[in-house]
Amino acid sequence: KEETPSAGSGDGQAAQAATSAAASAPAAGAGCTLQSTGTPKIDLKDAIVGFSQSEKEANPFRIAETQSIKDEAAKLGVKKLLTTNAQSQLSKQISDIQDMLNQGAQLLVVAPLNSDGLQPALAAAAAKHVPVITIDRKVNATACKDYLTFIGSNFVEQGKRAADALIQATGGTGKVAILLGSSGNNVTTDRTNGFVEQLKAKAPGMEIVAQQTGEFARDKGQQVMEQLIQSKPEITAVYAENDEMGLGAVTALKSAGRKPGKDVKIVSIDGTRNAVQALAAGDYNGVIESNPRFGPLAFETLQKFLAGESIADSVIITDRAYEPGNAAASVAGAY
Amino acid sequence: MAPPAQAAAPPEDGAAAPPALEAVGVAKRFPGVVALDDVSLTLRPGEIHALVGENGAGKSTLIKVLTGVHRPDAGELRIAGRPVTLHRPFDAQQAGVSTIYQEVNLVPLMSVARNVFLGREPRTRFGLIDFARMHAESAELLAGLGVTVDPRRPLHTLGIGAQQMVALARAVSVDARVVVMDEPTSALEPREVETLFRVVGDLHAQGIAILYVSHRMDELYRLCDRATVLRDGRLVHTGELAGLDRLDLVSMMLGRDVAEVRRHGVTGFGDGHRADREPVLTARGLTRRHQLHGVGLELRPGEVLGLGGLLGSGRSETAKALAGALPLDSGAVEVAGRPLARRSPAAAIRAGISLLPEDRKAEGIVPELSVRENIVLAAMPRLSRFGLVSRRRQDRLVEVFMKRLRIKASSPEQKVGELSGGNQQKVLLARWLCLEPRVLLLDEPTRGIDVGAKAEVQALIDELAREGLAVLLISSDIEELVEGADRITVLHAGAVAGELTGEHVTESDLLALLADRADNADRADSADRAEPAGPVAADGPAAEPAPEEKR
Amino acid sequence: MKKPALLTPVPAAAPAGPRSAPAATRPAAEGGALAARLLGRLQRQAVPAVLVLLVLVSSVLFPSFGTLDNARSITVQTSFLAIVALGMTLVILTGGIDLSVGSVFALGGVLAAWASQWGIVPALLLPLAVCGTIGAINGLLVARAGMAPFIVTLATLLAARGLLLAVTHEGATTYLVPRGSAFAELGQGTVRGFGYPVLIALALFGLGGVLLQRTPFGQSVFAIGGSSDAATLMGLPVARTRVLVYLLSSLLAGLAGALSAARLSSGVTIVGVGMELDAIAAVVIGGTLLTGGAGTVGGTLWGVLLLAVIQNLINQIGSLNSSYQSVVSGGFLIVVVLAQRYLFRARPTP
Amino acid sequence: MTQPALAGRPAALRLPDAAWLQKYGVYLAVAVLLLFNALFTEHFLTADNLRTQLVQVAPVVIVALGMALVIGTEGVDLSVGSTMALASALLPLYLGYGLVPALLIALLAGIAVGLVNGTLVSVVGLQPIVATLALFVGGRGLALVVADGQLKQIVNPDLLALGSGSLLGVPWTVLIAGALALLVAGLVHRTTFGRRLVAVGGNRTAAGLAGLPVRRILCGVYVICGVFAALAGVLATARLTASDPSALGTLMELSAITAVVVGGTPLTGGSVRVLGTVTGALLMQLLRATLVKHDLPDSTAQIAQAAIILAAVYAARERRSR
Ligand SMILES: Nc1ncnc2c1ncn2[C@@H]1O[C@H](COP(=O)(O)OP(=O)(O)OP(=O)(O)O)[C@@H](O)[C@H]1O
Ligand SMILES: Nc1ncnc2c1ncn2[C@@H]1O[C@H](COP(=O)(O)OP(=O)(O)OP(=O)(O)O)[C@@H](O)[C@H]1O
Ligand SMILES: [Mg+2]
Ligand SMILES: [Mg+2]
Repeated sequence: KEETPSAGSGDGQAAQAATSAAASAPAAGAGCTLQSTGTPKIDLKDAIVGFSQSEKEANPFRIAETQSIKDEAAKLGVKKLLTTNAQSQLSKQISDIQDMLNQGAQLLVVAPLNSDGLQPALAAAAAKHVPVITIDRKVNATACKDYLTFIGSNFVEQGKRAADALIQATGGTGKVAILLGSSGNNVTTDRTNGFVEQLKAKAPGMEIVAQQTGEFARDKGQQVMEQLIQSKPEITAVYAENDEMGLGAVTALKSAGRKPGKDVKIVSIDGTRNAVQALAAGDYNGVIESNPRFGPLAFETLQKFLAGESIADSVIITDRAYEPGNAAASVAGAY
Repeated sequence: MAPPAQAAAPPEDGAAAPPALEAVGVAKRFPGVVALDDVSLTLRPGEIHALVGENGAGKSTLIKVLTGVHRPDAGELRIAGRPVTLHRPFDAQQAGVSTIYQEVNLVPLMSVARNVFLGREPRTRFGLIDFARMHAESAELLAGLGVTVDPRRPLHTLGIGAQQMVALARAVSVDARVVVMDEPTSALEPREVETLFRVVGDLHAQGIAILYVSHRMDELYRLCDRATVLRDGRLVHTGELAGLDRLDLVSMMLGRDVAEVRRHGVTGFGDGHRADREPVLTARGLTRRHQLHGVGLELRPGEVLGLGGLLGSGRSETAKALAGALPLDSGAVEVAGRPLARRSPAAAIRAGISLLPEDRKAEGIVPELSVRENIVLAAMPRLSRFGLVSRRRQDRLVEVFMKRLRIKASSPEQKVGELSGGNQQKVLLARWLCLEPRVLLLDEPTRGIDVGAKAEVQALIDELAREGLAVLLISSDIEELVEGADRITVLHAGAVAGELTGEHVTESDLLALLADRADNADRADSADRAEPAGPVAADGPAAEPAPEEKR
Repeated sequence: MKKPALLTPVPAAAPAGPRSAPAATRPAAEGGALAARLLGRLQRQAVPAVLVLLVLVSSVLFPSFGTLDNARSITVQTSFLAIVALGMTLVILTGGIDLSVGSVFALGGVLAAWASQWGIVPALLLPLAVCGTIGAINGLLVARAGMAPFIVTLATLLAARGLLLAVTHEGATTYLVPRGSAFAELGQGTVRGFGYPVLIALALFGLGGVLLQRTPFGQSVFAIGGSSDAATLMGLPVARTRVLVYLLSSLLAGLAGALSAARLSSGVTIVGVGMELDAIAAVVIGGTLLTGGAGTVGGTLWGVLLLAVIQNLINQIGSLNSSYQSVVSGGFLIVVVLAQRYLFRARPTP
Repeated sequence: MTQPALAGRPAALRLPDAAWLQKYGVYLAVAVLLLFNALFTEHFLTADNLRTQLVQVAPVVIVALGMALVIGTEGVDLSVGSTMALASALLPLYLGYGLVPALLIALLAGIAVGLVNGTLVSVVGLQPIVATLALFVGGRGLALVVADGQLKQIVNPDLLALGSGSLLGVPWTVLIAGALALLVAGLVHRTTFGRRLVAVGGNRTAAGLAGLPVRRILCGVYVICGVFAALAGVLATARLTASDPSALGTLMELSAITAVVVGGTPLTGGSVRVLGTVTGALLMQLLRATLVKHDLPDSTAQIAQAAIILAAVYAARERRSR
């Protein structure tokens, strides 16, 4: 049932069979310890933990992410979990983190809105010797010094795996449209770069004929796809940088009388239940998971750190890949 | 008072001096209207020149061309003999032309002092505005004009008359060699009119040329040396005023022959009305903090009740209170014996009370809407069925009133904002008349209306009263008030100061009562508007100008 | 009461100066003079009063609210919005609106971060030059071509965002500010724990207050907003003032962006989205009429703080679901403006 | 009208000059854009494509119509996007009872939002932008609370038919938008309510003194705007085949205001141009479509969009006759 990452996604990842808390500590680096951050030794059960979410819990990924942190905190009996939500505003995320520090947070889990720009918040945490784990997205800063470690996926890798899936579905030929995420966003950039690179390397027969932003939203994805169907009827494959846009494209194709999954192959990233269902129904050709269940891994890492163990500078979480073959069986496991 | 425009250009000697301001063959056309057509005007240094014509004749347009607001389509402007092109009003002001435009053009939300000094504020050593000096100077300037208001007060809290005085203060406190005044007196009381005349006299003495627009013939003959007459945008006459007969002037303005003009009297009013019936409107104890103190009055069907008082005496407030447009602290209004339960203009209108407000720009017209829509605005429910407007019924009504009031517009679809001031006033009058009210409250109904139409409006008021309408008339034109009213209730400082009835409804009685009141007030407290020492109230047109304390 | 209260005088609201009207003197005469005067003063200053009330109440409710640390973090976070809102105040006072500030803010940050490799001077000059150009375009199109400010600045909102994307290769590149550089210090340094941006914002507000209240330029701004026809007829430099106002707004937004880049150590591409609405809200909550002609920069400062405190409070409440957070902050907003309206003496509607 | 003596001189002949351009500039811009696409965009002049454009623009048109009325009273309604989301979030909860009850509930939500806005503006006397900001922020939160933050797939066939069905080849959404445009045009020009609304926008004081029920009118206008937004939310949901309260209607307030203003209705109130509003929305739609179809990168697309908006509005700008 579980997937091992496909061939191209090697570096540092070791597939594990456990459901979500699959983790691997790469052997690289000296690692980070209590001494190196100057964090006092505390028990997780007596600690105030702060969690800064970046976007509203209004999409499956964020809902699952927050829930997983909350669940794990409850499970472990953490004394107090503060949660904030930056509502997609960087400045708010910085003040959120500072607010939590002012409220006495001793450990922080942060889902950064952006890879750059959290510097002031990280500095404030470092000044108080509060370790910060960033999840889902890596920040451009020095692990161990500015933050403790990063737990998450590799977005470039996700893009590459999506390319692989699409190549497999199309047989390596055809005209591709990319539904980009929001402009200026690191995720968009990485998922695009990974995809484009891989396509160039592996399938020179595939041509990218359109790259338009659908802003990670279903209705925008649908609208852009509707336009593209009219102006570029020759499109045979769609790569959507998240499931929502992909599902929007499915609707657009259907209402234009095309058969998504057959006339036009669709691959997207995220692994939400709706997309996996579409895959199972044959409207889709592949979904690369972006695993949101960080809770267990994050707290496990914190516990190890507080116990004095050395922590590596990044912990890669395993992303599954859903294929038409395994989709029907995996729907229940998707978030 | 602060000597206005001390440093004005020295009077150039004699007839040799070039005209202060000159327009040659000026034309100006608006979509659908030729507002000016080959008009020339020469303003000699030191003269007071009257610009006359009926509503919509093009007076204000000419003034706006002369002061850089409008660019003429043809023709040339010369200031002090030199041809000029004015791109903005600023250019005209730089060239020494200072203007009071017809509608008060000040900034309502800013303080009185700031309005007076906008654009030329006194500065401190550090180049910052010196508010202390500004307040002191503007207070002094205004006191010199007989207006004692706190210069920090936002302008919009003043009545329209007081605002006009602020505009005057502004205009005369700059160094100018030409001062243009477009109907400066239309909103003023006799007392303020006297003040204005005194100021005009001062300016005249300093050799400053004045272009003066007014529909009040007396004023023109009292003040002006020469006159230019416009009709339908064309020049009809320019010449000395002294030799010109009044009837001739009016006939030139209206384009009708003298005989026809003569048939109209001084005013359009007839003699007293029968008013023996029960009052249709009774007001008791109207009170509102700082504005009204227990005003009570009665209005009978078929009579015209005048409301007299000085500027700021609370007449407009009384009218608004009657029409439900002013929240009251206490007091009651009854219409035909039944108390008005809800106080709102809508309720009052339903009870048959119509108010023509005083400030037509702020409270009257909806400038972007057409003449037709402005006229039917209040009567809309009556002209529509199931919420759908009936264009046909509207048009019929509008046609009647445009004819009856001689509203000059390119079509009923013209925007009201584009009409001349007097015609806007007529549109508003039409709006209220077409409601067929039982009680008509008229606050300055003939403000800015030309001689011809004024008589017609007055005749109309007369006729309406005869038909059984109760009319409350507020007018700063004392002659109009006395001629028109059967009875006059005089207000002072927001309270009833007395009533004139029967043969006492005369100019002298009214002025005597006002003067008496003003004197009493001076001796009494009144922190807000203690007048400067000395009798300030003018005792009528023939009286001496009020003494000036600061000379 | 001699001081001409620099930041809070006159709009339609309440004259801050003494009023000779009996209204002002009466309550004083009725005993409890001082208390009554204070109350009267407070009543006329609705926004600060609401803010003070809110701060007092929440200091009691949340122990971690009323701390110096919290004050420091709130102020430094708000300083950027405050600077942007200052420019917005000027624009709104003329009866205009500037929707482009959010994009210009982001663009300013990116340009500053890029130029910071050559030192602090280019890092400040480049964004100011580019943003100034955008502001000048806004101003010229509004003032000279007579186009609606809403549309003009909406277009430049798009254009600035597009420019930003072009500069960052569709957002793929994030320029970093060299660590420890003088420019980074400008955003990160502190005086007694209060960041430089706070001091800069305060200084700018001081200057803005003087500019608005004590210079002819400021008078023109009010006059144009109050009645642009009247301002023209009075011979004020209407077009020039308009251009300047938009120019200043963009310059301030660009400066705020640069400072924010210095603080964030990088030219982040995703900032500033929706910032224009926050700025407008702060200005309007601060008592400035959206139609122009009345308002103060001091009010804007209070407005910005009020918004920040509301947000901080929501965080203090702790584990609110993000959806409820929006509901609560919307509710808060209504409560605050209603309090402003009914508990405190409302401005007379002009 | 016959009043030869008074009516000035014969009007100067009106040529298609500056004033003409000002009045008809938007239409001209749409025509130019259509022409450009017909010439340079592949597969543009096909029935399918034109239908796509109309379908996409329909919700914007509906919201913009309501917005135009609000703007006509010198107001603005920022909460329209959130109202759409709220309506969308409510739908799946009540679709079990059938389309009509669910639709009614959604529209009721629109009325409720409108009432709150209207009350804050007319009775409390807040500035519209602040009054509607509260629901702009809170409304979407409410929608997410209602929907539990979840996007829900729509399966009700009636609702789906509303989104994808058509009559004589014209999609229902387009028909509805068109009908509403006619309705609003009639409302503005032919009813007392419409004429009074414009008067309130033109001079509120004067309207009050003329006895117009200013508060009721203002309230009514915001209610209409709320209902329209809710309806647009329903239609957008039907077309998306999902209720997506987090994304549906984001930035709709800006799109709607832009359509209204580009269409020539001044933000200062006192006039409402219905056809202009529809055309304004179409212009923005065509513009977006053109940029997507030519696959411009986002940076270039945004700059191009800015330039074209400015050019169109510059041509149609109000020139003051001096
Ligand atoms: N901005 C404008 N647009 C269109 N027409 C205008 C405009 N301004 C004035 N007019 C027209 O020009 C004509 C002259 O108007 P003007 O204001 O000069 O009259 P006036 O002599 O000042 O009248 P009044 O005594 O009533 O003030 C009128 O027919 C008026 O409708
Ligand atoms: N000469 C003045 N001195 C002091 N205050 C004045 C003066 N004129 C007007 N005001 C102020 O302006 C306010 C309104 O004036 P306004 O002229 O509208 O009053 P009013 O009673 O309507 O006058 P009017 O009798 O001319 O209609 C008054 O309440 C008063 O405080
Ligand atoms: Mg005139
Ligand atoms: Mg009056």
